[in-house]
Amino acid sequence: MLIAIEVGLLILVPCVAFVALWLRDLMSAVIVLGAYSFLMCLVWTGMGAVDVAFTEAAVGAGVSTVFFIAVLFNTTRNITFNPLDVSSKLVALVACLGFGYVLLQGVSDLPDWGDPYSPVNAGVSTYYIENAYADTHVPNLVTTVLADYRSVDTMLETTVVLIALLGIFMILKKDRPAQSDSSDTQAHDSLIIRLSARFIAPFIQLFGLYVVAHGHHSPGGGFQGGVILGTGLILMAMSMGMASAKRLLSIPRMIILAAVGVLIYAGWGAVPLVYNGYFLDYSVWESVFGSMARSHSMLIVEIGVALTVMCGMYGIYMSLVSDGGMQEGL
Amino acid sequence: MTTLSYSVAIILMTMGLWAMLSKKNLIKKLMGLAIFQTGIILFFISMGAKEGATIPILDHHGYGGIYSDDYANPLTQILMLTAIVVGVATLGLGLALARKIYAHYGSFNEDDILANLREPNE
Amino acid sequence: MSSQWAFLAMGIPFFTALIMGSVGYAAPRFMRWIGATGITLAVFASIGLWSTVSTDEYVSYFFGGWLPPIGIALEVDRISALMVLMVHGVAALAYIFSLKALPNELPASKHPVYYTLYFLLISGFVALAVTGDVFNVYVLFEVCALSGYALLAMGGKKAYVPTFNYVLMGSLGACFYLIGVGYLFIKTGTLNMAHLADVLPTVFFSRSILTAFILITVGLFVKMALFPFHGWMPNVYTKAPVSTLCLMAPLGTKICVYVLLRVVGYVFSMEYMTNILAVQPIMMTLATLAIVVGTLYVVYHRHLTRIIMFIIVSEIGYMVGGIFLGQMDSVIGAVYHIAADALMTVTLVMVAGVVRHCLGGDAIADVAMMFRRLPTTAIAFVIVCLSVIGVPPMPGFFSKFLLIKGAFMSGYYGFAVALLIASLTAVFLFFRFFEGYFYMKTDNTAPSVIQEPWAYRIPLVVAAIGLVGFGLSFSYWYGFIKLALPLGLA
Amino acid sequence: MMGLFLVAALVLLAFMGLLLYRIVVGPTVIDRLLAVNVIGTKSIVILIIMGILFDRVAMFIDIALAYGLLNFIASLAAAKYFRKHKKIHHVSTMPAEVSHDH
Repeated sequence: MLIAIEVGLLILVPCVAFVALWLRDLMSAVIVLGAYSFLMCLVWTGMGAVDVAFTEAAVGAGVSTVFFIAVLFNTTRNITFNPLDVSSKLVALVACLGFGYVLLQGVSDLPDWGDPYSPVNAGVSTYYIENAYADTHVPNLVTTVLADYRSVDTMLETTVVLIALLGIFMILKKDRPAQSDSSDTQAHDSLIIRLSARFIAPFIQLFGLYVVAHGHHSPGGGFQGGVILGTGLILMAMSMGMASAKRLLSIPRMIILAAVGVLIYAGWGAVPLVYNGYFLDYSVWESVFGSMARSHSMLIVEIGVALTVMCGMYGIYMSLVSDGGMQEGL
Repeated sequence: MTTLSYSVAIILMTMGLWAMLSKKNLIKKLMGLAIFQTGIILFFISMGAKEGATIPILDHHGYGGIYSDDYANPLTQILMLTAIVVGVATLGLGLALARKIYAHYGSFNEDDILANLREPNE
Repeated sequence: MSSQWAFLAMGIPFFTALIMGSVGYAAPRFMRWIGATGITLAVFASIGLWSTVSTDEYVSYFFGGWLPPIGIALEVDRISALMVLMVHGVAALAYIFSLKALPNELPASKHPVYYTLYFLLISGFVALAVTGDVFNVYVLFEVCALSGYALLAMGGKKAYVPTFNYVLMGSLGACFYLIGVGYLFIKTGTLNMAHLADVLPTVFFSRSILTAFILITVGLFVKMALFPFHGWMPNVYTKAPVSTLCLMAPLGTKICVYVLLRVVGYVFSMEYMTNILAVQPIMMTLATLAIVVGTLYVVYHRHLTRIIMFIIVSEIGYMVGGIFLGQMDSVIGAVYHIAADALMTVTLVMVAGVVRHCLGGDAIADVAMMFRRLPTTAIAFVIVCLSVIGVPPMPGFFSKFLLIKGAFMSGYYGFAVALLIASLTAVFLFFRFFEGYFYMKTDNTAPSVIQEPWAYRIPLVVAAIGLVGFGLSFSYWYGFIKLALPLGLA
Repeated sequence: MMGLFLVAALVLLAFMGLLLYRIVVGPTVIDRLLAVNVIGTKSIVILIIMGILFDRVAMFIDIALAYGLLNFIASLAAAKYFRKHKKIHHVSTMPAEVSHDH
């Protein structure tokens, strides 16, 4: 029944992507890219990938749009368009045709869409679906595979967020801090925005905490919750102005917290090494937590992930919007 | 549906590649990268879909057995969660670099930047 | 305890980085000591891993205690142990070098962040060499790439545009690899390398596998800067700070060559490549072209850093050629050359860095001046040049010998000729530097000898001794590598 | 009953197609912003309908909430952008007429 909706969405999605790339005004293109992300989430939801849709909604439609706008804020949104330039287009055309041809060649052999007995669906994933609850007592299969079976992938992925935060900070940071602490440009901001943001931000934070904590039983978890927590901070920074946001959480403090987040994850995983167990083997906690050892361990590593992602998103936003100077911004 | 979902994924990837290679504007290139990555994600998610299956969150705790046909494939979803997060991290770094390039050359346009780049040295 | 070495080799730099990130701002004075401790322990771990595989041949490590294909495993054979040893050895030299080089290039306020990324990069390189999961390879590519982007962008104003291009090209390479993994995954349902190698022969004749092969190899070629895809590399590396370059230039591309060997040799199997696909002629053409083009650029350029970059381009051609020749000797030669070339490149880059910092430039005239004013550096430079040329007791000789032998055995004479030409060019290049020394107009102000700081001198001396030692112990390494080669080699 | 929800979702999809017209033509960027916001709102409804069709609505409420919140953030960022850069109409695309916004 869902297939009818899926087909409609799949036809709509490339059109929106095309429009986003075609528009010659960067601001419009960025906004349309946000719509593209929303539609993409629906496609994935229809295919049963709720956690992915959740992450994409938080990351793709929310945070990356804000990142784009943050960069455009201090630069330009104009595109210089040169219709006479053909040579680079020709190279791109050849590359794209070759690439598309190779991919299409491969498609002819693939198993049917939605076939439960295709190698992907009948392979390793069968073990996860049938045994994950017995192994870990967590009903959300995505969380179990994410934080237990393939835990080291998740740890490295969290590290990627930390690396991005550090890298962006290092790239944008000015060698000398700006001399004048310019007056708070948001002081005469609209009262409605300030009040409504101040009203809504605590709810966003609460919701983020809920998403982190409830990731075992519903879509969500460290990443999604972390992004939502980060979004709450971004909202506060937008409404209160850069100076107060800086006072609230400065970038060095963000970096320390983000590193601590990964350290929580890796440190919890390193405890088994003391007992000569494998890294990230949560079963050593069985003497403390009993059969819930894996479940509780997952919650702890998810908290680490959430901390890093929250600081990562907020720190990246702050660096981008203020051009590293932390003086003024959106 | 098989053809449609895989071909949409391939169209999106090719579109992203086209933008990354042929667009002159740095921000547009990054948007192309984002679209390329969503194409890949769609490709992976389509391969893990199961007709008539529900979302991979158990609604009962094993009474009457858990059958893998009833739930969508969780493994492809985890892989793509990773890919999304990596994607946004790359996007952030790319934007930071674009911001710095704008600060030094006053343009997002590749031609202008190259023209500027050649003048002072060599 | 023995099985933990596999994890510790990647875990120690990882934890070092995290500790640096957490305390770096509070106590910047302790940074260099934390780093020194971390790198020392890491070198010990890699030596421990090496001695373990010397006796056991093979170490597996299961993250979370889950056996593959359910969980992610590290699989260390002798070749990957050699790679780990190489990464930590080079990283230790580069770290000592950076202690003096970095303050010249970056303000002190950025050092804590810089070193955090530095150690994350090291741990990413190590993990790439030992991981046994094809998707994990993608994540590690991104860990290495993102920290690499940030470290390379520290070269200042000129570094931003090349680094931006590198961001696009690097992501493109990683995406290609990921799509290839997707095609593999859809036909086999597994991500573990050993399991894939078991399952793949049943679907060898599928078009999807061919697509996967093309995409994965192209993605890896972009990452390793093989000839038609090398465009991003020389620009971004020449603009980068020397302390980054010491880590990135020797390891960044070499590790990708090793991943190529793992994916092509162990996952797809040599049989698929040579008999079923018969892609050997194409790959050999690419490798030969890479050597020729790299050599041409080497002759053309007149700055040491840029020359090193194009030496790397041609050396990548050696290794890829060696892998795709499919002869036992040629693959041993390629693996041996990966390690030898990492050592050579780090020495060359350090020499270029010393010359840049002490004499203020790295044009040929400055390098020639080095022979008068920086004797220690000059000796190291002579030793490494002998190795690049391929003079007998040096490692460069043995690897080239094996590669040429392999080329003759499988009938790719063009490749052998390209190798010889590259050697001759290296001789020519070397004499160009020496010429500058002998025919330099000696002014009446006799140039005084400069004492290099200890942080420059120690790694240079160690690297030079290491090169000679690595060459002299060739027969040991030959036997060591031979036992871990993929099946199906003639 | 399920059929009704399905039809509702399809009608919403068709309306999204109509909004695409506004996005393509939309003379000013504000038109596009509005169209995108409407698409976002419709997405939330379709998401809940999908939950009903999956028979697991409880699981989809969280995602719908996140959608709503994040849509708000992006719109707020855009609004703040236009507070500084007043120009709504996008006109010049020729190289000669490039003007930097500040």
